[in-house]
Amino acid sequence: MVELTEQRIDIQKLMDLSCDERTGAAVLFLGTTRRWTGDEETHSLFYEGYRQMAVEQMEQLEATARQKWRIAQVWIVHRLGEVDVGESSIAILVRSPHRKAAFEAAQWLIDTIKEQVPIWKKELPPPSQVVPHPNTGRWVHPDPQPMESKEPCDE
Amino acid sequence: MVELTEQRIDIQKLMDLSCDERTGAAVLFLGTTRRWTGDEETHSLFYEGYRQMAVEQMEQLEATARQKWRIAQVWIVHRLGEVDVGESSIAILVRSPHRKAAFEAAQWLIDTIKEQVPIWKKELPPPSQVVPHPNTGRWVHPDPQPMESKEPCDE
Amino acid sequence: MDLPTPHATVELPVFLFAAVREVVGSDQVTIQTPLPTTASALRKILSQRYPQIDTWLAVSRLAVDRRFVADEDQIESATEIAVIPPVSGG
Amino acid sequence: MDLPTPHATVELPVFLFAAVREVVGSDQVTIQTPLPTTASALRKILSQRYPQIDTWLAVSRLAVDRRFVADEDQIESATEIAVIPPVSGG
Repeated sequence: MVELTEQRIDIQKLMDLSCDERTGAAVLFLGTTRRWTGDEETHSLFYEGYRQMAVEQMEQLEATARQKWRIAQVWIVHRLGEVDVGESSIAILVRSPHRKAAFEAAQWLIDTIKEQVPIWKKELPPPSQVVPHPNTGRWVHPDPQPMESKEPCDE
Repeated sequence: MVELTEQRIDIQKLMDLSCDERTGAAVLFLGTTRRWTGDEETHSLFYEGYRQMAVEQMEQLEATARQKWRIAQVWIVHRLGEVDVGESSIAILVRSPHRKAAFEAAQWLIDTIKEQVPIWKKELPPPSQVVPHPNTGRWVHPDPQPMESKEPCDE
Repeated sequence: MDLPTPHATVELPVFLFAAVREVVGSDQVTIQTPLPTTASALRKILSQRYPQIDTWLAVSRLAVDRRFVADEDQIESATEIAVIPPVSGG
Repeated sequence: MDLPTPHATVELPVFLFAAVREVVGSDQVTIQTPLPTTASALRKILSQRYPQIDTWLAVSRLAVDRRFVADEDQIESATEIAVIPPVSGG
């Protein structure tokens, strides 16, 4: 199950929807916007995606994970739009009969999503500093980095 | 943070309480009572603990995990008493600046808790089959197994 | 059937994202390209039309019909192209 | 001060859990032991008093004051003992 959403991710709902009487282990990964990275403050992030390709890529990654591990449920929810500090930009839930598969699959999924899925985040300046404008803020592009960039959030 | 509880584990509350503006990654592990293990049905489990030692052991494991990994928050909640099918017997939440540490610490914690913490589970028979009695049901003791035993739940 | 004949020239939409979108000032442009073609030939067309994204192109991947393509890949048919700068989701 | 003198005999509570508790029919028994002693000496006392738990003792660990002890460990002082059959929490 793959979803892009502009809404806050409801963890309890995700748990309830994915409930499965044959699984004994659940591993949930949440990537959350940090306020503080050392001394630098982040106010909010804005996520943009190539929506259809992002969904297709994540569905493909779910299919690959199901081939690699014995897992019963995979739920990947990624936020788009503005994500405030403290909110999760991504939730990955894997349920499996045995916990090792769930841990490995969840970690592989987030690692691979961060490399392969066409979604970009931008750090938005504090609201007081500037009048909002679509092109305001700084895009975060991990390696390779043709422009100065940093990684304000989860990893 | 270590807790033994007779109540259902409230995931959303656990998330809110552990919120931390310096962490970007959260890994939550849930061990859940399976109804079906192949064709065998489980109705509910009963957990008994050597309470004080269990808490001290888990606190010791949290301290060890904090030495081994750079992690900001560790929350371990274990149920005691009856746990129905579909409910979680344990929740382990690790928050860290970077996700690798959170994954590794959470997995190490559940692996080690399952070896080291004096808590025992027993499979309770279906309510229709027998009048409840404290000594009813079958204790689940993993290897070594002096009596016939099986592992009905998470791993 | 309206299949393109070999080396027919087609018009294709190119979707732009993030910093590339902002540099060009649009989330979609159109290029003309012969088909079949290669990913590196598409890069050249983009670079000639939009030299301001050269530094970005150098670090971006291309997607054809929502799949990443390598520079040497032969592209027989295409409905949409996208420039994928280094991603930062998750 | 009432510290036990070497080889003083003390009375200690032994906590029992899970199947061991059920076999003995009680969650706590009391044993008399000299101090200092060893974990394997404690096992022998338990085995003599409660031969019905022999098969369990063979696969159980002992805890002294809520810490696991190995058979060869010297035990200088103790307030509570516990028999820890194979655990199944988590």
